[in-house]
Formats: sequence, structure tokens, C-alpha cells
Amino acid sequence: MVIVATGGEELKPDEYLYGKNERVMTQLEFEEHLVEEPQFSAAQKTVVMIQCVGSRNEERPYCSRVCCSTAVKNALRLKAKNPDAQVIVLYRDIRTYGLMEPYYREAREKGVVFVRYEPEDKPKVEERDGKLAIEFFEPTVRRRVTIYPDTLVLSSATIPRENEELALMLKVPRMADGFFLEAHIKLRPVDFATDGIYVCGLAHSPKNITESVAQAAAAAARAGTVLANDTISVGGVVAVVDEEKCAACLTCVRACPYSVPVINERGKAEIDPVKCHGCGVCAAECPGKAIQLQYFRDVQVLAKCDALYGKEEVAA
Amino acid sequence: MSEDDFEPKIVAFCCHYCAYTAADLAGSMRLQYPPNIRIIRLPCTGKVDVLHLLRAFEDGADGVYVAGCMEGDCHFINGNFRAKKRVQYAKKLLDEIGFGGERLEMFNMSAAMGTRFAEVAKEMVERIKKLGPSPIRGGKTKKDGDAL
Amino acid sequence: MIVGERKPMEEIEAMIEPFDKIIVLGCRECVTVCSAGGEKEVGILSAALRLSRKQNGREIEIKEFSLERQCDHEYIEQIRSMVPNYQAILSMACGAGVQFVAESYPEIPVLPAINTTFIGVTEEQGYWTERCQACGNCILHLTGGICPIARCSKSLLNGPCGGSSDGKCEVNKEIVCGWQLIIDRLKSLGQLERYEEYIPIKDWSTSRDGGPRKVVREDLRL
Amino acid sequence: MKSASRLEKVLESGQFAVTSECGPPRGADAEVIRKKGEILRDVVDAVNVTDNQTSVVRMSSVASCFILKGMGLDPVLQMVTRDRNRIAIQSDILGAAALGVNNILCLSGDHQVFGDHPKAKNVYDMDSIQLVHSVKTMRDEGKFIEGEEIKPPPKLFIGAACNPFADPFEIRVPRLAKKVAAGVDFIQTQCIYNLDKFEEWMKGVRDRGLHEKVYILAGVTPMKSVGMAKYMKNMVPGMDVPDEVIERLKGVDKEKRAEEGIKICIETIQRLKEIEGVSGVHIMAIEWEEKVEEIVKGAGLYPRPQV
Repeated sequence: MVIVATGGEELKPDEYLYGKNERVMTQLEFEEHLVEEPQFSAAQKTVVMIQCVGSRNEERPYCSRVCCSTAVKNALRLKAKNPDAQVIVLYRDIRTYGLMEPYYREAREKGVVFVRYEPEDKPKVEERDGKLAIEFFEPTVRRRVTIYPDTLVLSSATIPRENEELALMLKVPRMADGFFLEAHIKLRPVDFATDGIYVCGLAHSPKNITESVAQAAAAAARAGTVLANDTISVGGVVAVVDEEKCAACLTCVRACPYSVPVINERGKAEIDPVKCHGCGVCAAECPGKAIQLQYFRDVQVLAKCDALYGKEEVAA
Repeated sequence: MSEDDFEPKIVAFCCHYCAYTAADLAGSMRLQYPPNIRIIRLPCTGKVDVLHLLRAFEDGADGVYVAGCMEGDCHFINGNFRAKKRVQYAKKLLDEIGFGGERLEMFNMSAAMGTRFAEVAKEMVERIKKLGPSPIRGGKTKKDGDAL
Repeated sequence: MIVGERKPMEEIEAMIEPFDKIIVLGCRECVTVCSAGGEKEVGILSAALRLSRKQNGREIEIKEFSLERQCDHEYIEQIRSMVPNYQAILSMACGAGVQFVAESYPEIPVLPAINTTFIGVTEEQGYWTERCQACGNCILHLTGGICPIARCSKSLLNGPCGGSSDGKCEVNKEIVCGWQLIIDRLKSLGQLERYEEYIPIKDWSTSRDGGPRKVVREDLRL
Repeated sequence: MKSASRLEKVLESGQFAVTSECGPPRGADAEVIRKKGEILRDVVDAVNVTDNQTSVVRMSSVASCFILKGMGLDPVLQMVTRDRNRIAIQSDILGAAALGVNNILCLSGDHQVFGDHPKAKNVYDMDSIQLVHSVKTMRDEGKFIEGEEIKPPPKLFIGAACNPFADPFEIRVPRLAKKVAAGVDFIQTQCIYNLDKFEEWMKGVRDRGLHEKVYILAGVTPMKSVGMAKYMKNMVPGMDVPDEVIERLKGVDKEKRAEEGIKICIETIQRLKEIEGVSGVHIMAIEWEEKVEEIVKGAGLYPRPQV
């Protein structure tokens, strides 16, 4: 039983002067300043936040989901400590989804300014005379505006942890962006296609804590359905040998990736159904057609072929 | 029959763990791909039998392909490699009888490659459209000297 | 075991050209083990033949059937009732099986679908090599257990020819020099001096050169 | 004397023997053989006639030997076991002896895949050592292989080939011992370019006293070009051509390379003469018979003794 819960990380951006100017920071870093440094909030006259940094672009087409809510939360926290601070959020779409919409409204009521930008015309950040200058297009007044904030906060993308090796080890699939892929988006949301391996949290996709907890509970429950039993029933997809036809040629013994088939005391191939993984390699290789994979027997596969083109008669 | 109004019938033998899931994903992603593809699910492409490939053609398929996991990623260690070799063998056999081995192909994709699944489907439909109907459905055989 | 391989499709197709109803007859012994003529190969060959015929607009009816062995009368009898309904039997057995089926059914052509290649072993899955030429007079005790008749391209009995280099045969670099193997084996047995024992000119009368051979065990005959 | 062979007489008299060879033509013209015989007359003691060498069909060795014999030369009948069974071989031996051929060289022969009839069935009823044994039995015991009496038996001086450079090297001396035990009278070796390796082999031969039981004629072949040297090195099985030989040929102008090849050959012979146990040389000037005289003279082996 394996639950893949590798978590995720905040992307360290390589744009908007991040790492080059100490006034530029990520939301997590900003939050730390707010909490750990009592004077920090008071010193902030103007704060600009840029959303969708590293998300929803060509490299990472996905929405990182937590950044809008985090930006609103941090803006409100600053406002609570320093009501005079001016907060401007440059966004593409505000996605304070679920029950977080009221915070968005509250922020607007408290004077946080939300300004939309287009991905083709992203805000420009540069240093001018030792100050941080942010230039952007303000759509309501239809003018380019430059602001000199005390702090620029980047709502940076959520990225998966380095998990390629683990994926190869468990032989479970990942999306192109590196998040693990469940067996089925709707029908098997915390399972992998491989039995006994489950996924939850940021390993699977960006999500907030409530969602992570819910998914973790789901994964634990799925694992529990197996662990709670004294015995397990294995799937019926196993290879069976027709001893009459078996020439004891050893092809299956050599072909099986799990070394399951053996030649028994009757001189025939024998496949232990509990050990069989059901891949069907032996059935395909058997030169005597003595092995059939249950649920994928030749007649069944061929019946599907026949049925596809309207043939009713099934050749055995 | 012109290339335009010929709608090929294509059978895709898909591995449960990757190509079949990729097909599912292609659906969830609302990706469009030609409706000519008929999928037969197998636990692993290692279950693909040369006989099944030939029988699909006998049943009237204009093209057949096998879609397995990325090389090195087979859920059952190396089933996709075996499938690749069998496809090569069957292609040679189809060439030998003048049917044309290019009507059969092997592809590799991961479960996350919904887009690739749709692409492969398109690619195969285009290829078979160019080749025309199966020789047993009135198409030309390679022995007629009309090789593409 | 006897190792064989399927004949080229073109040759088989030419052979069955006059017929529209045939039996493709597999054998569950050696040729199954070496994947030349077992039930699976019967299925593949039959499908390929049907496909080939269909594309040329002339269908062929094929009965696919496999016998336990084609080298025993009793098994061959199993197809007696179906034979009259067909025009030819395409046997996927070794040459012995093809002939024995033919002897049982003189009224119908029995055709070979595989080339019987040699008596050999499975080196690994899908890879078979020759070991014995059935000369009828085994000398393996003299040559370190490696047969110079089967494994030397010239069947030399007293040592390698001058063409052996780097352990490979002069015929082709992919062939291991049989005598190199014998010398290596004698060395590992600490019996290299046995190489100098002269092996006299061989009595080939026990081989095919003595005419078709037979083995009779009077004590076993009914 | 075992035979009326001139070669045998030269060797028996303790003199350094010289043999050469000629390949029969791929046609029915006896003149070709006569011309080659004329070139070699008085230059060497005996002339080998190859037997469908490299498995390419040529005029019969027995017939070619007969033509040379008629010219007063002493031919060595090469006989491979590839193409004839024991019936044909014994028959040809009787025929050759009746035509006055006094020498036979027993060989297994190149495999037929190298020749112009690669689809042929080979025979190999016996190997070269068994052939040596059979000829000796025929000559000394007057018996056919199956024991029937021969009246009269063929009197042949029996030779065999030896390749000191083939693998596995450790049985190269034992293999000679086996041939000696089977009854061989003289040995002609594969072309020698790697003298160090040859000397190592000869030492092994002397250690077992084999040089006292058999005459060893060391084989040499003059190189015509760098291309030939490379071909022999890379393409001819069991041939050992050291790089320095190729380098030496490369070191001279293209038009002088053939001359250099002759020079190397002469130097090789001079060194071979000094090796204890070497009783003569066998000069295989492949389709270059006209140069044999130059080589023999250059090596100080002319004139040939009158025996």
C-alpha cells in the first residue's frame, strides 16, 4: 500500500526582478514578513501584487489555484495592521473560488485596488533611481500608469516536487507538468491505475489545504478498504493453462516478467493465479495456444474485432 | 473512391495503463479526434498477438495500430517491447503477402498524453486515407504494382 | 529437438495456388517448441493466407487443426473424417510429419509449410542452434562432448583447419569454430593431450549414407 | 626411398629444397600449364598443382600434374577432401601414380562458400590427417582404406600443410605431431610474414623432435602491393601479416612496391634458412610465377641440385 503525497513547492520566479531587488518577494515570503516583523506592516505605504506569475503560461498552462486567495488574505492582513497601506493587485482573473469570494468583496470594500492585465501586456518592473517602478496599463482610465511601491509581491506558481524517479519506481504516470495523474478524473480520483497506490495533495495538483485534507482522507479511506480486510480477493484477470495443449516448451516460463509460470510435476506449465499479474505476455507468446488470459481470451478479443465491423458470428 | 469520401476503419489495441487512459483523458480534455478509431482494451500491449492483428485486418480493418506505454515505462516491465517486435513481425508478414505492412503501426504514449492520443488517431487516419481502403475491401494490393 | 522455420509466404502461396479448401495442420511437438508449427503458427499462417487470398478476390477455406504429433499413426487418424472435404493438407510439421501424413492419405496432396532445419537446442527464447547431424555413431566421448561433425563447417575429425582464427570459423565470423570449443573444453577438463589421439576415418554407413535408416527393438514390438 | 620423387631425393640428400606452385587455368587449355611449367623449370625442385583452390573450379589437378610431368618437372598433386569421397580420392591417387606423379599434398580445402559454387554440397568423407594416414596405408601396406590389397601400391611422397598462425595456437605443434604420427613425409607451411611467431612455433616443433621426423618447407609469398598485403591480413583466414610489413611497403614509391615485396620475400627466405629444422622453402607466387626465378636466385638458392 503506497500513498503518494510528495507535496509541492512555490516556484522561485525568474522575472520581475525577483532575486535581484530585495523589495521583490513571493507571497509566502511576504506573509512571513507580515507575521514575523512587527514594524514591517507599518512601513508599507504601497504594495503591488502581481498574480499568475509562472502560471497559466505556455510552460505551466495550469492555474495554481491558491494564489488569488492568498493574495486577498495577505492584502487583508496588511490592511488590518496598517489600514493606510495602499494595496494594488494586478491580476488576470480573480479565482477566489468556493467560499472565499466574500474575502474578495471585503478586500475591495477595504480599498484594495484590483487592476486587470492581459498576458500580452504584462506589468513592467524596473529599478529607477533606486526605486522599484511598476508600469502597467490601467484599463478603466485607459492609461499607462507607473507606481513606485515599497514592496512587490509575486503570486508565484505552485510546482510539484522533484518526483520523476519516484514515478519511474512506482510506474505511475505523471502529467507533462510533473503532477501525478490519477486513474480517472471522475471515477477513480485518488487511485492510480496500479492496484495499491493512491495519490493526494499537491503531488496530484495545486489545491488549497481544505482540498488537500479532503483528498488525503479519501486516499486513506481507499487504502483502508484494502487494509481492513484479512484477506484480499485478487482480480480475475489471470492466465490459465490448458494442460492438454501445453508442450512444456518453457516459452511462458521465460517470457513472464514476474517468473510466475513453472513446469509442474505433470510436465505442464502451471501459473499460480495469486502471483499472476495478468499482463497476458505468456498468452500471447505461447506457441501452442495453451494459455489464455481470463477476460481477454482470444475468443473475446477476436469477438471484439469481429463486432467492430458488424460481424455477428464469432470464429473461435 | 476518392481520398475525401473514404472513411477508414481502424482498430487500436490499447494498453489499459497508458494508451487507454490517454484516450479517456483525451475525452475529458474535450479533444477532437476522428471517429474512425475503434479501441480494443488489453491489459498490456504484451498481450497483443500477431494473430489478433491479422484477424482485425481479416475482419475488414483498413488500418490497425497498437498503442502501448512509453518505452521503459511498461507497467509490466517490458510488454511494450514485445509488442513492438510482434508488430514488426506482422508488418513483414503483411508485406510478404502484398497487403502492405504500413497499414499496421506501433505507438507509445503515457496515460497523461491525451493530446498525443488524439494526434496518433489523426496521424493514423491520414495515413490510411492515403493508402486507401484495405485490399480486401476493394483497395489495391501492393502486388498490383501500385505501391505508394 | 527438431528445429524448423516457416517457409517464405510466397513459396507457400504458390504451393496452395490450385486449392480453395485446405487443412492447415499443426504439430504439438518439436515445431511447437521452436515456434515453427504449433497451434499459434497455424493460426497466424491461416489468417495470413486468408488475407492474401481475400485481397485478390479469391477466398480460401481453411480448417485449422493441430495434432499431438504428426509422426504417429494414431494421431494422424484424428483427421480422417475431415480429409475428404478438403483439397490439400498444408502440414506445419517437420519433414517426417509431412511424409507420415502423406502416407496415411494417399488421395490428397500433403504440402510442407515449414523447412526442417536441424536437430538443435534453444540457446534462449527465440534463438536455436544446431548440435547434431544424426550420423548414427556418436563420438562425443572423444571430443570433449562437442560434436565436430555438426559444429565444424567441414566436419573435420582431427582438429581445426587452417582457417580458424580468433575462435571463429573461416566460413563466417558468426560461427564459432567447433574445434576451438573442443580444445577449450578439453583444456578445462585437463585432457588437452587427448587431442593427439588420432580419430580414424569415420564409418558413415550409420549415417544417411547407409541408406534410409531404421531402429528396431524386437523386445518392444507387439 | 619411398618414391621416385625428386623432392624426396633433394631432401634426403640434406639439401635445402625449393618448391613452388602453379594454379591450373579455368579452362581447357593445356598451354597455360605448360607456360607456367616452363617458367619454373630448373628453378625449383618440385611444383605444387593446386586442387580447385579457394573452391573455384579449375582444370583437374591430376591432369595438370600429368602435363607438368610430361615436361620433366616433378609435380606435387594437391588433393583436398572437400570434393571427393574415399572412393574418388583413392581412385585419383592410383591414376596420378600411374601417370608418374610422385608427390601428394593432403589438404582439407577451403570451404566452398568462398568459391564460385557456394551452393555445392561438400563431402568431407575424411579430413586431411585421415587422408595422410590413408595414403601412407596405401603406399606402405599396399592396402586400400577398407583393407583390400592394392596391386601395385602407389609410391607417393606424402605432404601436408601446416598453418603455424591459425588458432588455437596451443594445438599448432600437437597438430603437426598428429600429422607426423599419421605418416606425413613433408610439410609446407602457410605463408610466413610474422617470423617471430614462426620461430616460436619451430621451437615447439624442435622441442618435440618433430623436425627430425618430417621435412618442413616454410611457405613464402611475395607481396605485389599494399592492397594485396591488406587483403591477406584482413580477408584471408588464418593469415598473420604484421603491420610493419605493410608499413615497409607503404614506405616506398608505388611503382617500386612490387620490387620491395620481392626483397622482403628474399630476406625472409634468408632468415628461414638459418632456422634449425627448416628443410626448404615453398614459394607461392600467386599468378606471379615469372618472379620465382628472381627470388630463388636472390636468395642464393640457384642453381638447383641435380639428383
